[in-house]
Amino acid sequence: MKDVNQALAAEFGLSADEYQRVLDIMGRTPSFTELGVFSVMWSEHCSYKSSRVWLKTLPTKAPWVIHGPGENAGVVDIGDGLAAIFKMESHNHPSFIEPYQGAATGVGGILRDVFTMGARPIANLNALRFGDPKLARTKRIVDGVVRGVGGYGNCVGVPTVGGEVNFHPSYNGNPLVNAMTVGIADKTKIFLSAAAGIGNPVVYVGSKTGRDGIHGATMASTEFDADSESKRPTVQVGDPFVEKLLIEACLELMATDAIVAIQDMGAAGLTSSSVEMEGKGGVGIELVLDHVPQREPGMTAYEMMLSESQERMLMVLRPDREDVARAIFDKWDLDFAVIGHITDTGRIIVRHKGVLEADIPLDPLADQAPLYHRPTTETPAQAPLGSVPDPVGVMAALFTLIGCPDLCSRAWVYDQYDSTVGGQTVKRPGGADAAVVRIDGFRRAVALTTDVTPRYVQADPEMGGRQAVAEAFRNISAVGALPLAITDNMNFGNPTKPEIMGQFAAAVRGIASACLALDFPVVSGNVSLYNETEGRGILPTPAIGGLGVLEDAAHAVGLAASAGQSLVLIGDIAGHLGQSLWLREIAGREEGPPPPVDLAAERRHGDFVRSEILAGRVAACHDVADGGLLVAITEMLMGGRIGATLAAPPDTVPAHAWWFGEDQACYVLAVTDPSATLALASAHGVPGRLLGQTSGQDLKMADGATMSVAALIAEHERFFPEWMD
Amino acid sequence: MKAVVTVMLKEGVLDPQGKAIGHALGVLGFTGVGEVRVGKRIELDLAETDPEAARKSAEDMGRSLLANLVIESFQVEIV
Amino acid sequence: MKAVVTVMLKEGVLDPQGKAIGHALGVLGFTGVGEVRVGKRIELDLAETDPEAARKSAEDMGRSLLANLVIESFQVEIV
Amino acid sequence: MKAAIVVFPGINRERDMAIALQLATGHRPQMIWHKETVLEGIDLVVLPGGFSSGDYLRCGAMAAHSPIMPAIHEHARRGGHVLGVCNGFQILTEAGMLPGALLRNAGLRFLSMDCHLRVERADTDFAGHYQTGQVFRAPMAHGDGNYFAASDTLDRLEGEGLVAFRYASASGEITNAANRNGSQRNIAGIYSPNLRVLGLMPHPEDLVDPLMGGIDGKPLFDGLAAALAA
Ligand SMILES: Nc1ncnc2c1ncn2[C@@H]1O[C@H](COP(=O)(O)OP(=O)(O)O)[C@@H](O)[C@H]1O
Ligand SMILES: [Mg+2]
Repeated sequence: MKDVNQALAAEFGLSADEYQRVLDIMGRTPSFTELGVFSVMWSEHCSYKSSRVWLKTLPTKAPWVIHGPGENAGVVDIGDGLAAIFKMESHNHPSFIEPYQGAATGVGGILRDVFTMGARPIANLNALRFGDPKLARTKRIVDGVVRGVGGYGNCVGVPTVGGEVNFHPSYNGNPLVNAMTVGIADKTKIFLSAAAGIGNPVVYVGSKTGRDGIHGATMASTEFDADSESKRPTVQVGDPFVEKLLIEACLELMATDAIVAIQDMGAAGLTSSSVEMEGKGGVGIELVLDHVPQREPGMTAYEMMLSESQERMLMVLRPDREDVARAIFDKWDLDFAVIGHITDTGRIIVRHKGVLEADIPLDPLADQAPLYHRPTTETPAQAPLGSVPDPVGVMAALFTLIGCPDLCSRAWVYDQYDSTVGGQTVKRPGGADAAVVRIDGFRRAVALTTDVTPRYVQADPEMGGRQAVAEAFRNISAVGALPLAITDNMNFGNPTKPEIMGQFAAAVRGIASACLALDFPVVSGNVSLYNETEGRGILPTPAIGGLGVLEDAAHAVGLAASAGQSLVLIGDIAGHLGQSLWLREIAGREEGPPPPVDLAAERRHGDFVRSEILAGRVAACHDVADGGLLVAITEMLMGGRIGATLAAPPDTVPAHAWWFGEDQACYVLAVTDPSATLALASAHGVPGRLLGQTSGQDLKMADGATMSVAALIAEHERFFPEWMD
Repeated sequence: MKAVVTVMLKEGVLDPQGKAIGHALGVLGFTGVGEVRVGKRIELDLAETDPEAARKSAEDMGRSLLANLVIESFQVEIV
Repeated sequence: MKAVVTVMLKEGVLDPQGKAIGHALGVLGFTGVGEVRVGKRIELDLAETDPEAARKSAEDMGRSLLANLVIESFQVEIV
Repeated sequence: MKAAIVVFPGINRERDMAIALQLATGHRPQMIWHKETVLEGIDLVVLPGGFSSGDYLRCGAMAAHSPIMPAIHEHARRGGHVLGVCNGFQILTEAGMLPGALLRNAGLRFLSMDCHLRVERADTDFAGHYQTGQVFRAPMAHGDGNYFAASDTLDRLEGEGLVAFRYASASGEITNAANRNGSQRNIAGIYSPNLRVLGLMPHPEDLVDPLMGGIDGKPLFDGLAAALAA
């Protein structure tokens, strides 16, 4: 084994300063295993050393928040004695190296974060971002990632009900795979990770430990370069079958009183799970690695402490309940081993084959973890766009937009995901702005969405951050649900570059302001930095996962319009074309400031739309987002396979700007009594306007331009199957 | 000419399928079954008549498509 | 003792995976690839030390679990 | 009707099935762990959907050897009713209780979407609340639903009227487009010769509540409850 010195520390990803700090804490040269423990605990992935100062500024409280950030997942009270437990997490780097397994184990990891708290997972979502579709590599990654998400989620029997797919060349060498899981628990039976009870057994359950993913946490904390090929042996393979058994076994055990504390083994495996449990509980731990179930012979202490083998959990049990627990894990054919006990020493002590492999004080490992106030530079404001002429006409632009990779149908993707297992999926993918999943045995349902528009964040990180939260709020409101809380997944480039850190800080400011204004706190999240390839960063991508609640699932509306309805706009269209998809796809420019977000208007309009839906006066609803108003309308028409006749835009806005501007805080409602809706809107100080009527087979514009909805559907559905199959 | 490409998971990579099969064989009453590993056998009919050229071509196929070299390795046999 | 059980789809059973691989090889520019068949290779570590007993046992495993004789056939090799 | 759902490790639609059966019968079906060996006082045994043993090796191959299986064979031999849906259908074929096999979907991708099924005969205990020729909708969610059997077996199934459902267009045509997984002769479900064992790939149990998009699957359970009442 190599000598421990500064050079080795550097190989492990510790800076000279950080290594000095290790020496100070230990008062001696650390052992190889100890150095491994420090390096993973102080990696960006585990310590949040670059992002912590900013994350602290996010609003995390509300009367309905039961547990905010800091636990394995966020917990909110959704009524009827139920808690929703949810979080989103990235698996970007592993998905680039091995798309199938990277995505699959990403889903597995986030599921464990949720069921470790006592929740039965009821829904998965996935926010995916890929490079230029023209590259063969992109195709291979899309294929692998989608198969991986489905392969894992379908097998564990948790419906995958929503997500996003976008393309941009900035993700060419660094796709983003962000997976979100939502679970439901009795709100009085939430399981936490703080260990307690001197002498209590520390129990390992699940799969055996192999040499998988050693140093995965540090890999997630470095940029890719030409050498990353050589880092490949760290790929972890998921076993969703074992995960399914683990879910059932853990939930069965959680129905007893055996568990004192429980924590999944995620990044940095046994190290981070044991350090976090004992650290939070203010106790110590002694581990004897000889008892760890091992898949391969000859594993060292270092390997076992750092392995990222999947489908494993660590628990502290009441000593008199060990047999109850063992019987349950035996029933499910899962490994169960007592590998240590809780001590009062405040230290983590690791023994293997009679050798003391590690002896580290826990407090300084946490308290003295590096924390960086990295320099930031503000993103310069974009020059105003000015007026842009319409080169092709409205109908031709619509046809192009509706078929482009960023706006075309995602059915090819979600048709590979089981979205109905559980029998509670009220709104499936493609059917509504947010997925709606009922709680088994209740009328109540949750509404779920993931959102961010990276090109807005790139142009103006603060506005873009704000917009991401506002869009999540809108998507939840658009099905009639009350937005309760969000989880975030901050995907950015290299934090040591001031312009990247500036994007991060500004995006957090934007998210925070929106959370406050919309009463939509952050309850969990994840940060993924160093998303760069050969020095080029990705578009800053703070993905927002939103959760809302409906008291009665029957109130939920979808986005498909039907015959004989009036289409009503709620909100103001100013015709904002900066950073719009129209500008990119039709005018070939990626310029201008993103659309401004007026948080007070978001709140007012969202509250109004929701109250109209709950009053039963709305048949269908869709928010205006990517592609603008006409794209939103067209999606409603394609969903219902119905035509419409639309009124002319107002004279004050050029037609293409009116139809394709990406103005915020706007919704399209399909109603049967438009005058009632418009009168109520005006009484509430909410702008409204009649857009047209549904009927027939064609979309008809006021100037006579006509296109059959069937032709639009065909174009909308063309891209993915043609590209992939 | 027929080429057989055998693709197996690399040493140390978890083989969930093999594990489950091993377990099921135990349930069926087969004793003394240790590790089980599952791989693929891909039989290719090749127009090529020169064995060395056929081998080279099958090896190219293995590298570029048949095996995922991140987690798998492969062998070629000409029969 | 190690047994290798090779399981292939029977003649006449459509092999969509083999077909897809054949197609993909064509797209990649490999010419002269005729039929492609994909099967499984299952490697078993057996405690048994007698080759004949090991073969018999692996054949039992093939019949009772490893192959579905409605659609597949299998072969055992002791190595 | 006393119904029991067999819980194999890795199956995941047992709760969906329980909801559908409870709706039809008014009481919760019994859940039976796969390591049990007796089935007593049960009218209908259900093998639900999911990924028993992870679908490793072949879908349903390992579950077909579970300790409970001899009791299920015996139940069927005595003329008891058995319903296998999706993974349950695969288990029934692997166990030799229904002929043929379910191969990988022709397109090699998992298929999750609604399909339409044409009822091939309504004079059975399972399909009594449908009409022959009726088309109903059901979600499907499988990677291996491509029904295969030797042609003489297929001829026999057809000749004896043992084809239960076929993939069809919304208007009832038996087309290739409607047959997304590539099944031979569009077969989505088949009966045993005594019409008491049914295996099918799609999930009628996931379409029994208007809130989830319709109740097309409900007649199957209502029909069973009526036929097996008392
Ligand atoms: N990766 C994915 N997994 C599952 N569903 C997805 C995924 N990507 C998109 N969807 C679904 O496809 C539909 C359209 O997606 P999108 O255009 O991003 O919707 P919106 O603009 O309303 O946010 C939504 O229902 C969304 O949940
Ligand atoms: Mg939307």
